[in-house]
Amino acid sequence: MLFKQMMEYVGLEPDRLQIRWISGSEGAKVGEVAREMTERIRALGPNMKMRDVK
Amino acid sequence: MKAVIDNLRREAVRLLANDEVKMVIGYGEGTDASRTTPYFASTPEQSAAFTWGPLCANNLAKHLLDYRYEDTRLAVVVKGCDSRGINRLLQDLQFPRERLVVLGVPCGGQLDRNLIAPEIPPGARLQGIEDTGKVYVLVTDKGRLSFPKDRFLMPKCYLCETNMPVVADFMAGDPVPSPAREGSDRTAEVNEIEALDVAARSSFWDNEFSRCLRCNACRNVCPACSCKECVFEQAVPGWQQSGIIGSKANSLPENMVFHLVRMFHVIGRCVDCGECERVCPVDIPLRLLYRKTLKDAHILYGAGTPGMSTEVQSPLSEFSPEDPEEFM
Amino acid sequence: MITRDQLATLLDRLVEKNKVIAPVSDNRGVVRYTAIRTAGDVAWEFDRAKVPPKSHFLPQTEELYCYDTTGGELRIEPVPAAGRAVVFGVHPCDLRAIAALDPVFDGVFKDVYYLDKRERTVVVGLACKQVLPGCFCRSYGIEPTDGEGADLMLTEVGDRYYAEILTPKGEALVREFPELFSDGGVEEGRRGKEALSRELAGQFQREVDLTGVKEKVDTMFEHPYWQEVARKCIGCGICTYLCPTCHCFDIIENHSGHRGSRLRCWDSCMFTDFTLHTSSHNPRSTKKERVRNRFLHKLSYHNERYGLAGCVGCGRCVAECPVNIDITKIIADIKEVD
Amino acid sequence: MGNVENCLLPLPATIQKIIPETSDVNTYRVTFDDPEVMANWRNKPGQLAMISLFGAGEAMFSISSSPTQRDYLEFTIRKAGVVTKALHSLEEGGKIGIRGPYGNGFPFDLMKGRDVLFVGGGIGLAPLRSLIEFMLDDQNRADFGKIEVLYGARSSDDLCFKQAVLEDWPKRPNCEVWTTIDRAEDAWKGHVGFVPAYLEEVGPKGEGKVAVLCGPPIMIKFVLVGLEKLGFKDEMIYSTLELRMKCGVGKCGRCNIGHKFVCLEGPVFDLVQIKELPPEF
Repeated sequence: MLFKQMMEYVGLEPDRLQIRWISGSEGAKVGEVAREMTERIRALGPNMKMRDVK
Repeated sequence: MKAVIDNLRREAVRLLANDEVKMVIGYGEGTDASRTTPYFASTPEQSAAFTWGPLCANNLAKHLLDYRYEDTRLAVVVKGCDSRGINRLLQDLQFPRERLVVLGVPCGGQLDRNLIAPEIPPGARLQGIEDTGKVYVLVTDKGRLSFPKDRFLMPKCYLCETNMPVVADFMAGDPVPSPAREGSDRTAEVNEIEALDVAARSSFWDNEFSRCLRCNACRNVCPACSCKECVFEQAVPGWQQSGIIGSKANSLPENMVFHLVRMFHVIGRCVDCGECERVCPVDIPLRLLYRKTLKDAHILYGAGTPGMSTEVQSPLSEFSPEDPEEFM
Repeated sequence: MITRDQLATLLDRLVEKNKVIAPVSDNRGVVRYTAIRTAGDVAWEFDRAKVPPKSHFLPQTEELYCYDTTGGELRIEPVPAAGRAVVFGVHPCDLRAIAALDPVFDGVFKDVYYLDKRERTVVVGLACKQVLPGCFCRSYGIEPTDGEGADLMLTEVGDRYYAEILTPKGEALVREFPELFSDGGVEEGRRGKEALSRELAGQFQREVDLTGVKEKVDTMFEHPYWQEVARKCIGCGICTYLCPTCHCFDIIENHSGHRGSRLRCWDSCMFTDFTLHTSSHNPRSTKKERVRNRFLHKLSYHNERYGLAGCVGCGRCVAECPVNIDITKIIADIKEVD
Repeated sequence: MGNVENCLLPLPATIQKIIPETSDVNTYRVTFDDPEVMANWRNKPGQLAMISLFGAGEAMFSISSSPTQRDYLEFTIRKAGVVTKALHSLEEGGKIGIRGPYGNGFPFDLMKGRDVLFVGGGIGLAPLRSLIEFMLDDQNRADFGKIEVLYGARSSDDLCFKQAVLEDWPKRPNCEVWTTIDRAEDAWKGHVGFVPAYLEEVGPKGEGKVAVLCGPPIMIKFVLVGLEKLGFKDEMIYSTLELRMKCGVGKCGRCNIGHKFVCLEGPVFDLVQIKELPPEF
């Protein structure tokens, strides 16, 4: 949460960082969370701020 | 001021003469009238060169790390803010308490070199410093220079939390009034940035980070940065092989990563001594970054400024079921 | 002679066809040499830029070449040569520093990246108007109005600038814009410059006597003095990055997938990993060796190799060192220690 | 010479053959992709070249093949860091970049008409091999006297160039090879013991003779003591020094020992020079 707030502070979308607690026995949840995260990131679009402008 | 210096020198002589410590780390005369320099005395005779006053901004706690793997006992001079760094190093087991003698000095605020240097006549030699309560007077061979404390101190001093050391084996002087401004709010500047909209925040920091030279001065002066080998210069970091994140390349994203990683790494360790901001050659307001982590750690975990005591654990090194989270 | 307005016009005209680098002050008053869009960007009243103009000839990060290894093939493309540029407002110490860098990048192996930019860049010098407390260029035989190393040298005299053409490149620049320069008052300008030079000579607060310093320091490799200096040092790169004659660099990888490039980045002999071998052996493993190497480089090695001083007395490291390691004190100490 | 126009630009090359030397050392036989570059390439024994692994970085290596071998270059390289790991992951036909040659190389002209003793340890034989093969080459052989090679490694597996050391060189006229390993092994019939001790045992006479060394610093240190006892003169003892390099052309500033750059004035120094250098290597 601290890191998210830091990201927000310097002007990054905090949604780019997501942390989930998944136990070793929750295989299905991994896929589910990955799908969900991918969608959220896709919605945000590419991270232009961290792209090297060369 | 004079009495404090005499006490310091006397104690340094005693420690060295009795072989209680191998070296005393303190302040010595600088090469111009606006500053001092870290000074290391290994003999009682060398102790005569110790000085103290409002030109001693350096946090000497960092120098202890150079001797952490030796078995010598050292003494170090600390101000209130610096002393929090001592506590943090002790807590992180970076330096053993039994090998350390802490010499505390009462601090009435440090003069901002950027503000006073232009007022000092070129070539003036410092002869002494007087503290009249509201004003520091630099006595030089080119006249007496008055610097009212309400205008010429370092910004951090007006927000001072502890102007007397929180840890000391020896105090070189009686308590003096804190330079903190009444009703000052340590989060005020952070709040201002937070109040900006996301685009404005982003461009504010882009502007600051684009100036960064990546000289590592902020890291190297930082008492919270105690790693023997920094993540930014590991011999073969896996993630460096497929990109230049964390490399020596200077670009806005690189610089931002450097500062974000540093910001995260010093949470719970940053004692807000302000050395990073003082040494930055391109004036990046680094304390605005670390103050933000202090504020958030306080709000989220109720954490106070690190280093106030060795009893309180850092918020990121202990777990409580009450900790706020959004990932379970 | 050229007036301030005409000089601004000159810069505006130059921007059309050249990259124009000039001292620019940012929102926090930090002056660096950066590309300008108009003469209005120039920090006319600057005293000493924080970062020296070496950053134009040896950028902090510079792409050397690109490569592509798609399909197991290998193609290497050097980056195109730099275009025409003008560096405006270079003080005498920095002019001399560029001269000290030239032989490093020239020689048997020619560094085309540096030399290309050198060749295609016109350097417009600017005499100092004041001597800062940290300045000691005079000890290195540099007067704050010296034009040596500039193509065109400007000295502010009253409300105009006295312009001296010092090289064919400088002459070509003036010829390109003859209407902006005038011959009227040249004698007055010359006298004004002499007067300024005399005035500034008396303002130096820091002077070092370099007599015998190289000879002495060459015998001091094993001297305990270096340990004393190194104790203070925090090993940051301020002194090297701000030094106008420091030129150490690293070449690093920048790639993703099959494409990539090699970048040349500033590096510092003060950093712990600078000379670290893969075997983990490090010939300069402690601050003592690193500090010693830096000062020997400034006071002896550079001189030994190129016959030029490795320090020009610009005073940047003196002003910015967080722990007040002051090369003028080191020079004085070297003469003193047994 | 390699690339004259842009000394920092690597030239594309292809690995033609990978010859395993030990469990972690391979010799890479490479040719430049441009036949003209290959034909014009000239180097002296003991010179260096910067090898580029695209995606990993660059590192400096000595050329281990003899300059008389004009069809290809060989580099004998241990897997150690980022670049060498990337190199070891390549197969024959893999692409690398090469720039150079750099450094001074061995001053073989000064060795003409003399007997030469080579002392090598482990992978340290790589630079020596370029000179040994150069001297043993028919077109140069008459220029040099007797060639003696004393070579040791930690184990028999750590011996590089086994074919040359154990079979080929000993058969050449006026050439003697002594090989040793640090610790005894069942299958090893040869000498067991450290290089410096073996040197004293063999006891080649030093008078008028040149010695050329390369190996780990600790070996060099004790071999130098031995050589002095045997009557070798400082100015007749050559060794190579190794420092971290980035540019190879005397500009990046990290391989200096005193005011000398190892990439320009080295890597080969005689003992008189080494004793004059500040002890920082």
